[in-house]
This record gives sequence, structure tokens and C-alpha cells, in this order.
Amino acid sequence: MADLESFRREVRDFLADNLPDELRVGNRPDLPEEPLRKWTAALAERGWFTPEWPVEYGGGGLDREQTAVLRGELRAVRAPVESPAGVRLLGATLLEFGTEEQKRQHLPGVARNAVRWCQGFSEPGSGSDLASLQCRADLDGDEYVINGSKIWTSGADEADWIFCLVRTDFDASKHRGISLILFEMDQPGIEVTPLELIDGTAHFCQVFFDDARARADQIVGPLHGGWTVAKRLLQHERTTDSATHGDIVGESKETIVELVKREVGMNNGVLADAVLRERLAAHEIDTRALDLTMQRAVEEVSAGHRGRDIGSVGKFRWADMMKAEHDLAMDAAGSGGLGWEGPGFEPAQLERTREWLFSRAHSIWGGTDEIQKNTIAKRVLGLPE
Amino acid sequence: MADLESFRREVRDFLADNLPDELRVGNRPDLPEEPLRKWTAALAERGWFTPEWPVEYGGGGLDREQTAVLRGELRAVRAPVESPAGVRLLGATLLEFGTEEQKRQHLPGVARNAVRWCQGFSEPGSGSDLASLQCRADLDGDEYVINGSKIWTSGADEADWIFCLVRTDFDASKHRGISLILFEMDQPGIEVTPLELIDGTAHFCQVFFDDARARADQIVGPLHGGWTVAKRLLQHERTTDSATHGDIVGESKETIVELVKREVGMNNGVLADAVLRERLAAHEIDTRALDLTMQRAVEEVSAGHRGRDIGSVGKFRWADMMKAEHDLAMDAAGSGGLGWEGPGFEPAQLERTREWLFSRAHSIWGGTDEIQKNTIAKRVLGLPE
Amino acid sequence: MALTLSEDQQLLRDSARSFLDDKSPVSRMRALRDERDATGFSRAVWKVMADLGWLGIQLRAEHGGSGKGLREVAVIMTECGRVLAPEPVLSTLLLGANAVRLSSNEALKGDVLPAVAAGQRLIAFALEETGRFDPYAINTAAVLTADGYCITGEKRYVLDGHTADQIVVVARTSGAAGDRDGLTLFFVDADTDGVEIVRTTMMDGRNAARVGFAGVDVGADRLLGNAELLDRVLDEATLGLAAEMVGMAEEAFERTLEHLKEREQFGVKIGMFQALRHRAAEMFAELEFARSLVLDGLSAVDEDRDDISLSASAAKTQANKAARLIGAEAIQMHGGIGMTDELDIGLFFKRLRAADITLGDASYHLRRFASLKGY
Amino acid sequence: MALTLSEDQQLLRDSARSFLDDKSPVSRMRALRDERDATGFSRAVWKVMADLGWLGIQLRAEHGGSGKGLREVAVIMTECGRVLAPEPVLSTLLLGANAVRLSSNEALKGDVLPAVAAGQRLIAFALEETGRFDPYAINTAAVLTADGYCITGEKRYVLDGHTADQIVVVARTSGAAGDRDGLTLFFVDADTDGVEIVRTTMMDGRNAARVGFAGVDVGADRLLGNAELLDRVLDEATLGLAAEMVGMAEEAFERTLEHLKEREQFGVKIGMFQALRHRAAEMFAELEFARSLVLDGLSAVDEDRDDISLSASAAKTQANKAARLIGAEAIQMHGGIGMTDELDIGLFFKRLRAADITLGDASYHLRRFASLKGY
Repeated sequence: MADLESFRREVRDFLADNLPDELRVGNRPDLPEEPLRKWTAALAERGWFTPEWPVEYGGGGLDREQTAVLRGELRAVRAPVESPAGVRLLGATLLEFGTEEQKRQHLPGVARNAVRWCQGFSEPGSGSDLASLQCRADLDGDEYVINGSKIWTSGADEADWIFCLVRTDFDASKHRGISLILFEMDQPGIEVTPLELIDGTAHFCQVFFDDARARADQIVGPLHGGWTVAKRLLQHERTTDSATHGDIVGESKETIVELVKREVGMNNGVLADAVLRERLAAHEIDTRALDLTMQRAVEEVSAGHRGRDIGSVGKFRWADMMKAEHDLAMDAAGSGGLGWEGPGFEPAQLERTREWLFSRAHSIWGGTDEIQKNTIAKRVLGLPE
Repeated sequence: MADLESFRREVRDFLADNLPDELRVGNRPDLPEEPLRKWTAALAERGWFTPEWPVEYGGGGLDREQTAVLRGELRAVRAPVESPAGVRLLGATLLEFGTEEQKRQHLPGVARNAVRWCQGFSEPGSGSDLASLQCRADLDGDEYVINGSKIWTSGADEADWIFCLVRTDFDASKHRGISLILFEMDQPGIEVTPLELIDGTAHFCQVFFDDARARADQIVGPLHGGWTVAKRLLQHERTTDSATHGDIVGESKETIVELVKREVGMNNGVLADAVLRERLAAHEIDTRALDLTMQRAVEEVSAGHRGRDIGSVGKFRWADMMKAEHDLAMDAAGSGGLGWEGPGFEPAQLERTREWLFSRAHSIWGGTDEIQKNTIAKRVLGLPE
Repeated sequence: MALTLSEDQQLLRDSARSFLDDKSPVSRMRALRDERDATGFSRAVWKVMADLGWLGIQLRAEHGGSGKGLREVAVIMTECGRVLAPEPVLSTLLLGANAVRLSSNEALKGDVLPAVAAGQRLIAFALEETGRFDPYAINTAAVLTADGYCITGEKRYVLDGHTADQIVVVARTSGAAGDRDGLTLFFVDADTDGVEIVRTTMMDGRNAARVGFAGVDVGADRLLGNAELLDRVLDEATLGLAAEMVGMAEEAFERTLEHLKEREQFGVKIGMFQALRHRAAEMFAELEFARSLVLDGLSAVDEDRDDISLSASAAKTQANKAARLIGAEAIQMHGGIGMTDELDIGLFFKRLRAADITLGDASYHLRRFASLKGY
Repeated sequence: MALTLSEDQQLLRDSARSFLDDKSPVSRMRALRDERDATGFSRAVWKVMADLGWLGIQLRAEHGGSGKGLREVAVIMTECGRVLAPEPVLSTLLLGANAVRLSSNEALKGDVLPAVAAGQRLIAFALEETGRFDPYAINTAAVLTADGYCITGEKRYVLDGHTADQIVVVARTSGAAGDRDGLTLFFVDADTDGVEIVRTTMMDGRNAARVGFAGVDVGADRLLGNAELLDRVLDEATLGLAAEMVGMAEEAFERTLEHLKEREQFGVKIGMFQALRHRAAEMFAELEFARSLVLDGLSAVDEDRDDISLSASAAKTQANKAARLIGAEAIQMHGGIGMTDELDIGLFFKRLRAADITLGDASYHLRRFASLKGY
């Protein structure tokens, strides 16, 4: 405990030295560029983007308690901490399945946030049936030739590398012929098209491969054994997405409580609308329950009392919670929530509307609600199939 | 229209002559016996228990408009009109599938409410999978010998006859070996045991057949073709149950609106609890929508614009509605709704508690919610199987 | 009380459907949106609607109409809903012109209604001032002057306000925001001095405006009525909008059913998954309930029953409930592709929610229903 | 904040479970109900619970206890919930005795608590006067007399009131029904003149009473505290009850899962139907959420955090939500047989709903949560 307190002081000193006030506003899209770059570099140098990774791969080498202290302090001062797909998903997967060469080649770049990664899993025809993917990799000497298409690839237009599921054995059953392979995005034969969503933005891209190339030694995990690797990666996605929603929502923004209070007004210290009041309380309790349940799941998984599939509960309830929050915001705002662009609405109102629209994606990406419930029924509850 | 008005006057005259004031309180369990018997006999004599049936089978021979007038007038004066299973289900089925002899033998007794019928469909092992029934009928001369068991048979302890689904062909596929047969309950080889439910009452019985006997000419519809007859009968059940819930609920009792007002209290002309107020309004709107939808379905089915499977919507939404009403009553009553028997609670409170418990059956009997939704998905929406 | 369409009404529906499918598929609304079209709808289509007799369908013959009922307007709105037609049917017909039609200002009727029927006049309805729908929460003031009134205030979410030739404005001649008493409806030319119109772009591609009244003088002959008129106009518009929602929800549901029948996952059509089948059955039930309550509400108006307001609130409550369920499930069941702007289903999702909020969400109508029922 | 049980707590849970499975299966509660047993629970089992150290588990050593926390009481209550044990743990331990334990009346503690720990004293808690839970809606009056107070009023739904040796009664010394100020807790012997107890039979087989106070004199030395004490007692009891509900819901859920795995329809196990599978996943999620909030609330008490009331209301809200869903689905998924009294699942259904209503339904706790959060 004493050590932990001295570590806390170390973090606070670091923050005092490296985090200017203008950045202490949470993850906002409009942060000043140069200070952000400097802060990010300082954080990366300590390995604190990836605090739990070993130092030799660019990590911070911290234990779980220290990591918790670090995260708590960062949150307390509203430090902007981007959490790119590379760190959250690829890192954990490479640590578990990568060769020593792969780790040394890729992890430091991820840890310094110097190399941007994107994920090539879904395909237009595959949807929830991920294993039905058709994107193929044919061996040609010491390289694979990649052909096909990936969809829902966020950040593909800015990524340096992609971790991509491809079919390497065309005769095996659908789950047994898949490999996870890494290759560079900046090469001939790769085309990226942004996908406009119902919220009017392009969070995702579609990527087309026409004889793109990947080195054969960039396959992660066993050849044709990529399905196991991918499933593990998706578990990470489910756990981290639901555990870190606080970061995703963005802390500097008006909270849902503040929003409802402002839109609906107070009456003798009580929200003027009794029905929205109960909905708001129910939403806050749900959020609390989700946070606690994910914390507990982490404790129980670590202690070996549970399998990782419990993350599926977090994923679908997180989606429920996000949708409920945005529905609540919309209902509190009334027609004020129906603006799209231009004059007549506050920028914050327009942003809320678009976030409401985007919130519908939460129960689809990263495994639909239906897939999560299938997983719980089968793996957690042991119902027959 | 003029004819309809003169018919309305005829009904009113009849009511003035035959329905004493003490009976103008709706379907209550505690009505005075002798006046009730007289009233029922008068109604039966006119054929008005079964107003739409042909006169030769003991019906009233009325057309649809006249029937509507009659029902409206009966309802307006809160006339008690028992609606036994015989009238609602067997009657319609015999009219459609019965031989002339069967109609002449059975319908007048049903119409006069003189012969009581029960329904032998479900079996302990069959549940929703009705066609998996095992109760068997073996031909022995001009009689069938019945062996097996039926469950959820309401009124079996008081019934004179049973209409019963039995297996007559043991080699055919499960839907093709079933027949609907009629036989008397008062015979050796039939034993009836009441089934106590969670509400503490025994609405249903289990019936055991040990070499019971039925005449071979009492099969309704084709031999081995009972499944088609049964399905039609269940459609009638779904339509009439959801269309006539007003009668079932009992009109003289405190309505849910009155109950909530009394329990929760009013404040400036508005229910003192804003959340229960919205729930109550939602419930009333649901009830209204259900009534209108069933009326519309009848119009559309008559006009040939729809198949009868629309009744499945009525059945599961009716169950939802009944459960919602009783949940609302419970929530309005608080701990006052938790009594079981004895002192400390009003009789009406105890009755409500038991009705709440019984309300859970509505989404189970007559085809579970799940079966209704399967039917809608397949027959109405045409989803692939 | 007819819960099914008459033969004439079915013919009207069929001809409306075939016209709209042909001349106004969803792609038309999408193109207007993408081009940020200044009008936001097609004046040519509006003219054809007039020629087809739709715009005067519920007006008396002397005003160029064919003397039908609200049900006929609703038949057209349902069909417009199916293709998301952006023409100002709700705003001009059921809000603006209807306020004139239902008023006792005969002079104004003679001037305005024939022009509306001919498709030559667009009328907006300037009511709302707050985010959540609350038709009596009016601060806009109308002060008595020598020859009429002077109106000052700001209105928001005025549907199709940017193209209106004339505006019905709800202002307060006495009392305070929240009072029903003291509300008065005036008829104002959009080009009167002091009227300021700023177009706003709505998420569902509809067109609306903020309309400011900076001391706008209006003659005493431009007075339409009081809160009683307001309530009646809103009831009829609410039912019309609910009918439009039934059309939108029906189309979104049918497109979703098609997707369930076509899309394969894990080697089978996804419509074979029981969880989705059961949810589809729920969607169907909500839609049928909405349809019934809307038809009943339309009958209430056309038969002048005494439960018009009650029926309107019941219908909108249920239309909103169906819209919310079907909108959400339409996206969810389409999966990732349903989240893309490329597919039309997202347009239905947005329009359904916007219509849900417009003229009162479920909570508003539940409370109104409760009040009308005396609790 | 520990969200998992410590090793000691796991041992306690395991030994409680094995004792209760052995000596107190659900059939014991059923037999007591069917026989309309005058006591309604087993004094012999109660004695064993005392011998096992359960009844003094959160009492100090000087009072015959072992000085553990609320979490240990909750572990026992969860296990009692799994077998629907009818013993007066909630009423005597977490309501009656806890009001004494949490008071500053040291003399009374010395007299009462050791006897409770030994299983020799039953104490009821007479609070409610209205149907819907509202702990400040108290009309029962305590009027100052020469040597104490005189209490007049009538209490309902007093859990296990019919067997109580002593009764904690919440009465009003000032103010009007609804006020928090003016509430005072007194400790009254059940055999005092003027105390009238009528046993009531509850639908879940629990035991309760109406307790009348017809001018009951109580000494000034029997005063326990005011509304602050009341709130704290209710918070701890609410958490204990929520823990019991987790046990009941867990058992009902597991029995339902077993049914899904065994029952065949249409030639397959019904647990293979996707609609049921998805609903089972929802039940599981609600149960896990309830478990988390209950564990967190127990930590709040044992660590004396400043959000005890907030956590208690959050936990009860979610326990109620889980109870309602799991109770309803347990019956529905069992089908017809689930409606029969023969099967135990109906007993869980009734007890879950009764517990849901007891000490406040979801609406009550949502409002309390909102107030505590300042909105």
C-alpha cells in the first residue's frame, strides 16, 4: 500500500509536468494539436499507454493495482487518453499468440501510439456469421496474395497496418481454414472507401483487396488456426468496450443527468417530470450495475471462478444502456432533439441527435445482441443446442 | 335499420319481463340460484344463448346485426350470461364439421345450456406440442375403447360430455392419426381429479380413461382427420377469448380505474402518482386497441381479407393485457395486495390477489404466447421455417 | 364505426399508391435531401396532388373540394408515409388550412381554401415554443391595437415554415404560459413586416423553420378562433400524422420482413431464427393495434363522436409505440447494413422517430388521455 | 470494495447451504403452509440457527455475537432465500433487533441482544400503516405522559408480529403523516396492555400481523431513536431482503434452466428454442446485475461509506426488477405445470413478488434514489 501511494505521487508529478490545463477536458475531438502530440509522446515514453505490458515491448510494466492507480489519476484530471484499436485488441492478442519476432516488431509501435492499426474482420456477406468469411490469401513464395473485401473497418483510411482474417485453407470446414494475418495498408492493391452511416458521419470504411500482399511470417497464431485467435480477440473487445464506456462517452460533456435537469426543469428540488425522473434513476442504476458487474467479472475471471464469456453480458447490456441513455436525452429534448445541421439548433443539440443515431450501432458491432445472447445461452447457461 | 330498432324493442321487452333487478349485476359467482335458473331458461327458450345458430338446432336464427343488438342490450343491463365451453367452442365446430345426426343430437342441448361439455385436448406430456398426444382409441365393434389421460380440462368434474382428441391411427405421422370424438363422462373407466393451481383454486382437472367407451358414430369430422378440426376449434377459442374478455372479467366488479383511483388517491383531479397514471392510461389504450383489433379482424375475416390466424395476435395480446391489469392492481395496492385468506384483508383484496395469480395462466392455456407468435410468424408473416 | 376502408376508400388508396410508387419513390426524398434542395419538396408533385383532387378532398364543393372526410386525407397520408413523400400535406392541409376550414371566418375560407385545393397556397402553423410538445405553453403575445392585434414572439419547429405563403399563429391575448384560456389563432401573411423566417434542417429530411414575430400587425378580420379551435386542429392533425406513421411503419416492417426472408447467416435464412420470429410477431401486433386505433379515431372525427380527443391521443400513443419498436427493430434486424445511409431503412427510422416526437410523444398523449378520462 | 465473497464468507455460505438443503428443503415451508401451522416457522430450526451462530453473527461479542458484518447476515439470507426458509431472520434480526443494536440505548441492548443471539427472543417491527410502502406516512401517535409515552394507532403487515415477544414501533411524537421529522422508535413488550395482535396470512406463506396500540404506555427508557435510526434500519433490512431475493431468484432461475434442459416438445429439448434461450440470457443478466448491486450495498454498510441509502435503493430496485422478470418467466417457461400448486416454482413466484413489494417496490426506490441524487 505504501508503494502504491508512492506510485500515485509519481503519477501526479508526471501529470503536473506533462499535462497542460487546456488538455484537462477529457477526450474531445477539438483538442489543440501540438500540446496533444507532446502529451501523447510523454505518456508513450513512460509506456503508460499500455501500462500492463512488459517494459521490453514498450509497456509500463505495471501490476494491476498500479494500473488502477494510473487510470484513476488520469481520469481524475480528465486527461485525454485515446484508446486506439491497436492497443485494445491487437496488443492483447499479440501478447498471447504472437511469436517473439512479431511482438518485438509490432508492440513498441503500438505502445508508442506511433503505428495505427485497423481491424479487418467483417465482410459484406458475413455479418454475424463471421466464420463464413470469403476474403482469401493464397501462398506465393514467402508471401500471401490477398483478395476480397472487408467492411466496418474503422480508421482504415488512416491506418498503417491491418490485422485481417483471411481464408488460407479452402477445403477445410468454415472454422478451420481461417488465419489472422498482418500487413501494411500503404501498398498497391488496397482501396479504402468510407461508409456513410445514418448519423451522417463515416466512422467505418470498406476495404477492397486486389492482389494485396502480406509476408507469410506475419500470420499470428497457427496457420489455419485464426478462428481461435479471433474469438479471443472478440472477447477482449467485449470486455474492454463495456468496461471502458466512461472513456468512450467522453467525460467533459454534459452528463445525461445535467441534460435532463436542464431540459425538463426542477420543481421543489425534484425533476419536474415524474416519469422521466424514474427513467433517469433507472438508467443511473443500470449504469452502476453494469460497472460493478464488469468489475466483478474481471475479479472472478482472474480468480478462475468464471469463463470469459461473461463479457457477453456486459456487451449487450452496455448496448442497452447506451441506447437507453440516448433515447432518454431525445425524449427530454422533444423537438429540440430533431435537428440535423445549420441554424436553429445549438451545436450540442445537433451532436446529441447524431450520437443518438450512432448509438443504434452498439447492439450490432462487435457481435450483435443476438450473438451475445446465443453465447450466454450456450457457454454460460449450458443450454442444449 | 327500422327492423333492427324493432328487434331492439323486442329484446328490451324480453328483458323487462324476464330479468329481475337482482340479476342485473353482471357475471358474479354469488347470484341467487332460482332467479338465475329461470332467467337462463327464458334466454335458452328464445335460442338467445346461441343467437346466430339456426333455429332448428335450438339457436336464435339472428343475423350479425341482430346479434350485435342483442349482445349490446344484454351488456347494457349487466345481464349475467354464462358462456360455457360448449357454446363457444364445440357449437361452432359441430356446425362446421358435424353430421346432421350429430348436430340434431347435441346442438339443442348446448343451446339450452342443458348439457355441460368439457374439452379433452392437452395431456401431461404434450403441452404446446398438442399433436404429440398419446391418449388412444381402439375400435371394438361399433365402439371405441379410450385409454390415457387429459389435463387442463376445466369443468370435467361437472361435465356430462367431453369432446376429446384421441389417437386412432397409430402408424400414421403424428398429425395424421388423430380424431375428435364425443362421449359421456358418466361411465365406468373415467376418473376426474381436480388440479390445485397457484391461486389456491382448482379451475382445471386431470381426467383418466381406463377402458372408457365412445360410440364410433360420435367422431366429428373425418376419421384420423381430427387435427384439422382441432386447429379450427382453437382458432375459435383464440378469437372468442380475446373478443369476449369483457364478459369474463365480470362487469359488476370494481374496474381497474376505480381501483387505482381508490388505492392511490387523486390530487387536483389527477391521480396522485404520475407513473401509475401513465401505466393506467397505457393499459386502457391497450384494451381499447385490442377490442378494436378483434372487431376489425372479425370484419376482415368475414370479408375474406384475412385468414383466421390473426386470432393469434388477439390471444397473446389479451394475455399481456390481463397480466398488465393485474400487475397494475397489485402495484397500486402495495402490501394490501399480498393477503391470502383470513382476517386483516378485505374480501375484495383477497380476490384480486388470487386473480393476479391466476392471470399468469392466460399466456399458457389455449396455446402459449410462444405458440401464438410461432403461428403469426409462419402463417401471417410468411417467415421461412 | 367502420374499421375497414370502404370500396371508394380502397380505390383511393390503390390509386394513391400507384401514383406515389411511380412518381415518388423513396429515392426522390433522398435526392432532395442530398441536394439540400431549397424548397425541400417538389412543387410539381404538389401540383399533381392538387390535380388528383387530394388537396381539396375534405373541403366543401364551394371551396373547390370534394367534401370527403378526414379518413380520405388519412388514406393519402398513409400512402405518403410509405414512400416518405416530403410534400407539406400535414402542415398545409391538416394544420394551416384546417385551422381556417374549422374556423367560423367565412370570408377567409372563401379566399384561402380554393387556393389550397388548387395547390397554389402553402400555409404553415406556428405553435411550438418549447422543446417538449406543450401546446398551451405559449408566450407569444397578441396585444390589442386600434385595428387589430400586434404579435410578438418566437416560434420553433414550424413545419414547412420556410415555404409558407401564410401562417396560422397561436398567440396569447391573456393569461400566462400554460393556460388554455387566452390562446387565440391568427392568420398572417408570411411577407408581413416583422415576420422573420429561418429555415431549419431536421434529421428526418423534413423542412421546418424558426419564425419570429417582431411586432407584427394583423387585422381583426384575420382572427380564427381560440383554444377550442386549436384543440380540434391538433386532434385532426394528430390523427393524420398517426395515419402517416402507420404507412411508414408498415413499409419499414415489410422491408424488414423481406430482409428476414432473404438474408442468410450460418447457412439459413435469418427469418428462421425463433428469437427474430417472435420479435416480428410483436412488431406486427403493435402495428395492427396502431392501425385499429387510427381507423377508430378517424371515424370519431368523421362521425363527429364525442370522444375525438380521446381517440386521437390513444391513436398517437399507439402509433408512437409501434414506431419506436418497429424503427428500432428494423435497424437491428438489418444489422450493420441497416446502419448505413445507403439503405433506405435508416430514413424510415429517422422519420418514424421525428413523427413520434412531433405533436406529442407517448408520455404527452398518455397524460392527455388520463385527463380526458378524469384521472 | 469487495465484489466477491472472502474465503470465510464462502465457507459460511457453503455450510449454510448444506445445513438448509439437509434440514430445510422447500418442502418444509410447504408443509408449514399446508398445515396452517400456528407458529408458521420452526422454533427448533430457529434454535439450531442460534447454535450455528447465525443469529448473533453481526452482534458484538459482549452481546453474545461474533462481530461480523451485514455481509455475513446477507450470505445467510441468500441461502435462506434459496430454500424459502420461513424463519424470522428479516423481522427479528434485521428489523427488530437491528433497531436496538443501532440505537444508543445501551441498557436495552444488554437486555435484548444476547437473548436474540441465543434464539430466545423474537422481535417484530411495526411500521407500515398504508398499502404502498411509505415509511414516513405514520399516523400512530406517541403522546408524552408522566413517565413516558402513550401510543395509539394501528399497524399493518407487521412481519412475524404474531409470534413476537417484543415489538419496535414507529410512532409520531410531532408533525403530520408524511413528515420525516417527529418520528420516534419505541420498544414495547408484546404482552403490554392495549397491544392487540391479529395474525394475517400472506400469499407467499409468510406470517404477518395487524398490531393495534390502544393507548399503550411505554417508559421513557424504551425509546430507541428517531427517523435517522429508522432510515438506517430500513437500509440494512432492504439490503438483507435484496440478498434473500437474489437467493430466491437464483434458485428459481436454476430450476427453470433445468426444466429447459429436460422438457421436450416437438421432439427437442425446449432449451433449444432460440426465443427461450435469449430470454434466459436476459434473466441471467438481470440476476447478475442484482447480485453486483447487492454486494456493493453490503460493502457500503460494512465499510460505512456515505452512499449506504443510495446503494440500498439501487440494490432493491434491481432485485425487484430481476424478481419480476425471473418470477414471470419461471412460470411461463414451465408452462401449465408451473401454474399448479404441486410444483415448487409457484412458491418462488409468490415469494419473489411479495419480497418485491415489501420495504418498497421499484417505483419507491427509484424515487428515493433520484432524491438522494438531487433530482
